[in-house]
Amino acid sequence: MVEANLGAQTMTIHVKFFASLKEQMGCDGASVEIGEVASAADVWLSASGGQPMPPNTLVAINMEYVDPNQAVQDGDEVAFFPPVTGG
Amino acid sequence: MVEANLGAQTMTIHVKFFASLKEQMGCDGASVEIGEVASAADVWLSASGGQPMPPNTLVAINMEYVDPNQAVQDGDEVAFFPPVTGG
Amino acid sequence: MRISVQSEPLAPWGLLAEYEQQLNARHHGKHGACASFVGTMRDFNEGDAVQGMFLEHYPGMTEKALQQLAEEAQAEYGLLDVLLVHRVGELRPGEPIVLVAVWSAHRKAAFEACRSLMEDLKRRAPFWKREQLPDGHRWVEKNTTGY
Amino acid sequence: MRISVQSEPLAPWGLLAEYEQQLNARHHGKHGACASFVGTMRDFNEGDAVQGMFLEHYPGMTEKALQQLAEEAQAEYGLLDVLLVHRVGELRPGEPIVLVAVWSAHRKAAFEACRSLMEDLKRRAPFWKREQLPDGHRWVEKNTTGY
Repeated sequence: MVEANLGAQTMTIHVKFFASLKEQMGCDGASVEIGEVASAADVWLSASGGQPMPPNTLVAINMEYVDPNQAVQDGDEVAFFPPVTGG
Repeated sequence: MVEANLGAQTMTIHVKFFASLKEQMGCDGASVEIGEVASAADVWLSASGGQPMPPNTLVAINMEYVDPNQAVQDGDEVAFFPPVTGG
Repeated sequence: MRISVQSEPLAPWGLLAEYEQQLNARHHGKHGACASFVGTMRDFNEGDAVQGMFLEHYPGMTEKALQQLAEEAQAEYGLLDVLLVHRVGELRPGEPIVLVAVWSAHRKAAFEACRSLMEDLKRRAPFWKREQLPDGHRWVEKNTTGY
Repeated sequence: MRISVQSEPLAPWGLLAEYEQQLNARHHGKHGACASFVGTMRDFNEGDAVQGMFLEHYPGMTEKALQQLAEEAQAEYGLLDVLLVHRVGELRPGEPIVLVAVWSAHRKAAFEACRSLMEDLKRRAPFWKREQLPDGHRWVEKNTTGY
């Protein structure tokens, strides 16, 4: 995008927390504004107020598992949750 | 038993055939009289009129699998059948 | 544990629903896992169309052999319960032949015991299949391998 | 193939009976094997008495993940059909949590696919268990190993 070098644009990211992480964060999600070059890990820092991401946290962007270093796009839904325990 | 060395006693053995072996023998079983020291293989020879036992034939005495060389006792039920194909 | 051989059509899910009610009365909350297997008559085998099947067994020995196999599996895998039902007589394609179900605390034992019991049944239980083909019948000579 | 997540009680045998009727209409006589697994809530875990459980999921992603897992298993094992139903919400001990059933021509594929699909579900599907203990609740942190 043309705006990529301007650095003044922000993206809106929809954050979700689940299970023990939701309890720990005290909310099930939030919308955060973040600079236009950001990873899922940056979203975590922004949404958590700078807390370190707990070990083994799983990350999904738009309902697909991703590495925390994966870049996010404007409007993405980014979810953070502990290891799954279904079945 | 005392009679064991006399050699004149015979045993009655109840023979059963199943599946393709029943078709091949033309009957589903018979009672045969046999000398008092005899194996399941001897019972086969007696009941089949001297035919060789087909390869892979399974043998049971009183409804338990046995080796064809296993000795039979008076009154035993001895069954011969092809490999099983249930399930 | 329930072992049976029947000539009537086998309705696996109804049998399971009914059996599990008794089982819940005995050890409710103790079993975390149930693995089951249903073998059904296909309309093809070894490349040929099969129209029907006759399943012969050895009354008395068959039930005894199934009971032994189920008890061995129960001991080896620490199962809470076993249900094993096998059909005999005349069958049509699409009809269930066998149901094996096992219950255990954890899933590893259930999966392994169910498969192992099914393989043991195929190897040791006295049943014989005669297939009706378009041009006559044939005895199935051996089972396909399960592993 | 049918995948679903439900908060109502899960009646596995009724679901199987119903699903298999449709399936017979589609490929009657083609499936020789059905392997299934039912996971049920136990009243104990890691040495503690468990009184109840809450199963949280991620609406949207959970269904999508289950669908992917089922499609992968279907392709890998050449399955004819897959039924996968998972419970969510509040559960009591003795209630079924999950049903996995697969149909194939031969038993090897059915046994392997059912177990593999269940393990994949445990490893990748977004569900989280919170157990109610006599003195409070705790989130289950990891599943037991299945192999």
